[in-house]
Amino acid sequence: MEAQVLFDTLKGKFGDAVVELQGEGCSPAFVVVAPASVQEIARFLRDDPALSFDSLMCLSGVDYKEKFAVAYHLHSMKHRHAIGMKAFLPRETPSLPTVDDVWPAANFHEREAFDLFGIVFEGSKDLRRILLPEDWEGHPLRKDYKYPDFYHGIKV
Amino acid sequence: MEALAISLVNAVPLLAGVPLWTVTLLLMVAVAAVILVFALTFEGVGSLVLRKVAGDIQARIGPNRVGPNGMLQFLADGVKLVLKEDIIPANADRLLFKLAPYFVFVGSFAAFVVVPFGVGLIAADLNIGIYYVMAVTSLVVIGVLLAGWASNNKWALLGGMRAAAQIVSYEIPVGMALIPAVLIAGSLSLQDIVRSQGGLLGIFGWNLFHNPFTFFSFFLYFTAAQAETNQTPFDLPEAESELVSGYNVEYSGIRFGLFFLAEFGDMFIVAALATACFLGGWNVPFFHVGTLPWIWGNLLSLGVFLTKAFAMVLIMMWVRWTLPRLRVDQLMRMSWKYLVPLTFVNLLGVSLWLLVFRGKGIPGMIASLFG
Amino acid sequence: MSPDPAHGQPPGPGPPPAAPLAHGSAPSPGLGPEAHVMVGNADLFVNWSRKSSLWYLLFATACCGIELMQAGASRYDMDRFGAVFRATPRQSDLMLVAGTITHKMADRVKRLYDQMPEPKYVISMGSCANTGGPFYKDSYCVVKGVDLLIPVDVYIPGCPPRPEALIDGIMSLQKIIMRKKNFGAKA
Amino acid sequence: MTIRTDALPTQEMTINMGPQHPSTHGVLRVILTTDGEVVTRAVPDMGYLHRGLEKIGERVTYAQYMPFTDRLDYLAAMNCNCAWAWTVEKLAKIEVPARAEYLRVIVCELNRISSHLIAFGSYTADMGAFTPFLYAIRERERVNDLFEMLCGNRLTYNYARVGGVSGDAPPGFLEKTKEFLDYFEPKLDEYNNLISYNKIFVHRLANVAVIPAEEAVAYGLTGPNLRGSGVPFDLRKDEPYSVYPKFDFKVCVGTGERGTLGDCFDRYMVRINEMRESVKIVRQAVAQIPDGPVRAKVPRLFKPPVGEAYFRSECPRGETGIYLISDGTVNPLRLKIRTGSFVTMNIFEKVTRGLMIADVVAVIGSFDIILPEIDR
Repeated sequence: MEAQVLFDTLKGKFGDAVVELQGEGCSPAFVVVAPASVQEIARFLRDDPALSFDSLMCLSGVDYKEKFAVAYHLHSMKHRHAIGMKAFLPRETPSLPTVDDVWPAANFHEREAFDLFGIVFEGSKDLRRILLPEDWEGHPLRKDYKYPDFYHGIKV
Repeated sequence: MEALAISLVNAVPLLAGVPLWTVTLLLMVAVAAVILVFALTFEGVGSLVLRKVAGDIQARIGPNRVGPNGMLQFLADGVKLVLKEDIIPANADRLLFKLAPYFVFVGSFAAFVVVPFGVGLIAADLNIGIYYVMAVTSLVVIGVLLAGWASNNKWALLGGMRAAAQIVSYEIPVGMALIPAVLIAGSLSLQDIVRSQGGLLGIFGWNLFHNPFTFFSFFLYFTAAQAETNQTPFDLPEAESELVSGYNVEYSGIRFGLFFLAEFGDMFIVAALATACFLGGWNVPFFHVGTLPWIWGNLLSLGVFLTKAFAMVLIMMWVRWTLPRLRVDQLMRMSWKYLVPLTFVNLLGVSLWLLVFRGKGIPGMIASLFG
Repeated sequence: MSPDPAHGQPPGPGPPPAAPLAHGSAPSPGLGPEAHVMVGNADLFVNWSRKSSLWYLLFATACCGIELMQAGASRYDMDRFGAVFRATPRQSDLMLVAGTITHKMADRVKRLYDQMPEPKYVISMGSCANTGGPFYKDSYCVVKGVDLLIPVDVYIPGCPPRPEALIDGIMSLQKIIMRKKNFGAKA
Repeated sequence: MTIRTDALPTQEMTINMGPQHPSTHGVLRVILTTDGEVVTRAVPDMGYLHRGLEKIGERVTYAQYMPFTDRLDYLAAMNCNCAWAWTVEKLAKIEVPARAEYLRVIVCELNRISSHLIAFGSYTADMGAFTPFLYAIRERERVNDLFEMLCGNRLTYNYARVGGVSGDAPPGFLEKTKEFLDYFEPKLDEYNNLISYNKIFVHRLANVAVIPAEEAVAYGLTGPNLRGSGVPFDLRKDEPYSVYPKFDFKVCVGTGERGTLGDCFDRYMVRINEMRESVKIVRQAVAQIPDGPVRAKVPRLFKPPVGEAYFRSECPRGETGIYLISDGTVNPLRLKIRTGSFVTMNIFEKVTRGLMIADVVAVIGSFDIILPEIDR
């Protein structure tokens, strides 16, 4: 399915929650959505028979310096098409609803984004640090992250 | 032992003044020392052979730098283990932790006493030989269980529990599979059992070929014994890839060394029992070693016995390096659902055979056909 | 597993590595002039047994672990030297730190080292264990060398070192062991 | 598995498996809650090898990142090298000479063989048969020799470049490769005889940790783990990249031949069969490889246009997807690597519930995880 067609379908269904289509220079193209409605749009993308994006390839947190984003890469095993979905978040309180009950695969990716970016996924069934120790300070993949000097008395 | 002491006193006039019990005691200690030395040497050499065989099977070379062609590898390992720091974990049960390796080692070493190495080479020809072996090797399970419990380590505990369940389960088929030999010889003494397989039938005098049931019995015994010694398809108590190292995970230095030695001791005991009960023991085919002078007869029979036993050990090693490991429920199922019933059926078969054919085996009957 | 108090104090967080370098001028592993002949021979014997039976802890964290495995396998076969792997630190003499050590892993490394019985040796295999390797500059969570945590006897450079290099490292450790004095005057 | 509560009161115990454990394939830690030998919950704890590869990616240039991809999956470094090169080429729309693509395919497939060999070998070692592991390493050494001939290293190759490969194949390389294939292909039957269809081995794997196809898709499993559940999805066929469309090969899927579809045995068997397919691909690639340059002209300090690209390629442990955002400078703005092992660990807790401790080891082995892919 063409990205433009898909964008129009979503736009017709969700209205203002679907912001824009980011096609230039992006492969696959991204449908930018409002963070609050990520979950319903995700559910629609999965359940609509014409779309049936049944697998979440990747979920990444991104730090665009002025704002955060969460990028979802979706793929449909049935129709063999792919699309990106992106939600921009403010730097101060980056939080959006979880999609781990839509795609169970999202859980680890969300934990990773939480760990490395501090993005909170509301309603997640298990949102803990995944890679770094529990008592690690800060979120290393943020652009303003300062490397600590010591961790447990060992120089970093 | 006392008879030997009396003959010794009679032979050496110098000992006439010494009380008989002293001579007997000293003789006992001497024999024990000889067996200990033999057992330790065997276990050391066994570990080296194991590594060499493993190397061969695994397309490697195996130890070859320590001493000529790696011959001193076991010496180096042993000395190093003795000199290692002896760690007892802080929360371990100190007494039991220390005790466990001795149980295991004694259990495997004490069985050497009744092994019939040659026509006259047996430390104590107990009239309950097989029974005694089964009894003392059961000490091993207590030691393993103690080790697992006392280490205060969950992997060790799991290993110990597995070992207890496994060894207790497989004790039954092992015992049942050995009874045919006892029935044929009409004695529990291992020396009697070996003698019953002599005669002029050659290898067809062996219990292995006595009748179809004994033939089957041998394989049942071998399978069950492989499990009882924790060899690979059944090495669950020390499953390296599951339980790290099983019951001995917290043991270091010589305490671990004792476990290690006992493992090879057990292997030899199992092989020796198989040899004695099914493979004709020290009997030389078509030849009566008893007619030779004492020293030559014994040397020859010792050689024959050790050859057979080592061949069995090698087969065990071969199996060990070839097969994957069972899961614990499969292991239990194998024992209780297959081996135990089969050994009982087999025992019944042997008993009926002996009853119907008045104790004669197939080779014996064929031989009598031809006069 | 609890850390073992019998072992003495665990090495502190500070860097205690006064590790001898493997390569360099090695005095012959013979007797010193003042050594008693008996003691000297005992030393030789004990050291020989220790160097000939270096059971290493299977402690593979990253890339070097694969080379470590290959060094133990058919073509290189470290078993020739009497070096076999043990899964538990209690039965190991040699800790082959093969791979990157992260801060999350750091206290595990220390604990494993503490759990090993004396005499124990450490070989730091590969750049990551030596210095942090390629992650030295830009990574936030890699320990810059395992010698910040535990004393190291031999460093093997390489990313990862070839099995030949690893065997050379083990032989260097054997030379170090042969120089040790166990009896008589402390050397 | 039901647990009786009316009988003797028992207590669950918590066992810590790893990070230093012989069969966690590295420094994975699993917190097991068990009722005797039965696992009631197995929670993976990762990050013991988290080296911050994504952060490093933002601090180095595109060319400098190539060696780090070696360390992303050290068992399949070639595949990761090429995945990175393909991603950057997709972002910057660079044309790669045909010979370079063929060389990449050859090394990728050879590396798939050597990676699956480790998977096969270490799996049998986990199951208690140590010998096949050494046979697998013996074969792997030969692949290492080939790579050493090609780029001088045994494990971390750094062979691909943005716009090609670092150097042409040395004379004799292609012949040696053919020699290896002739030597290796019969070995697979030998392994099947030795261990694959061994009764104990089959009993240990069949019907253990069954993952149905829908679940595998929903959890995002990829690669052999997905195909083990019977889903014929292979990026080399379904989203063809490089010169893969030119080759004739089969997508191996689990068939449930010894148990239920999607059990450990199927995942294991998919890997064995894939080695055979890789041999086929390499044979064709060696036969078809054209002459020509092996590297396109790419400036040393290369700045791709502003843009975002997600490229996924079929690595031995599932798809490696690289999400690369360029802001037009010499460093990427963001680099996210989605790896097969990381995603696979998500389903671990679900499939291990109610299994035995020995099965947990079997599950870890059947997923063929590797820790740097999980932790990055």
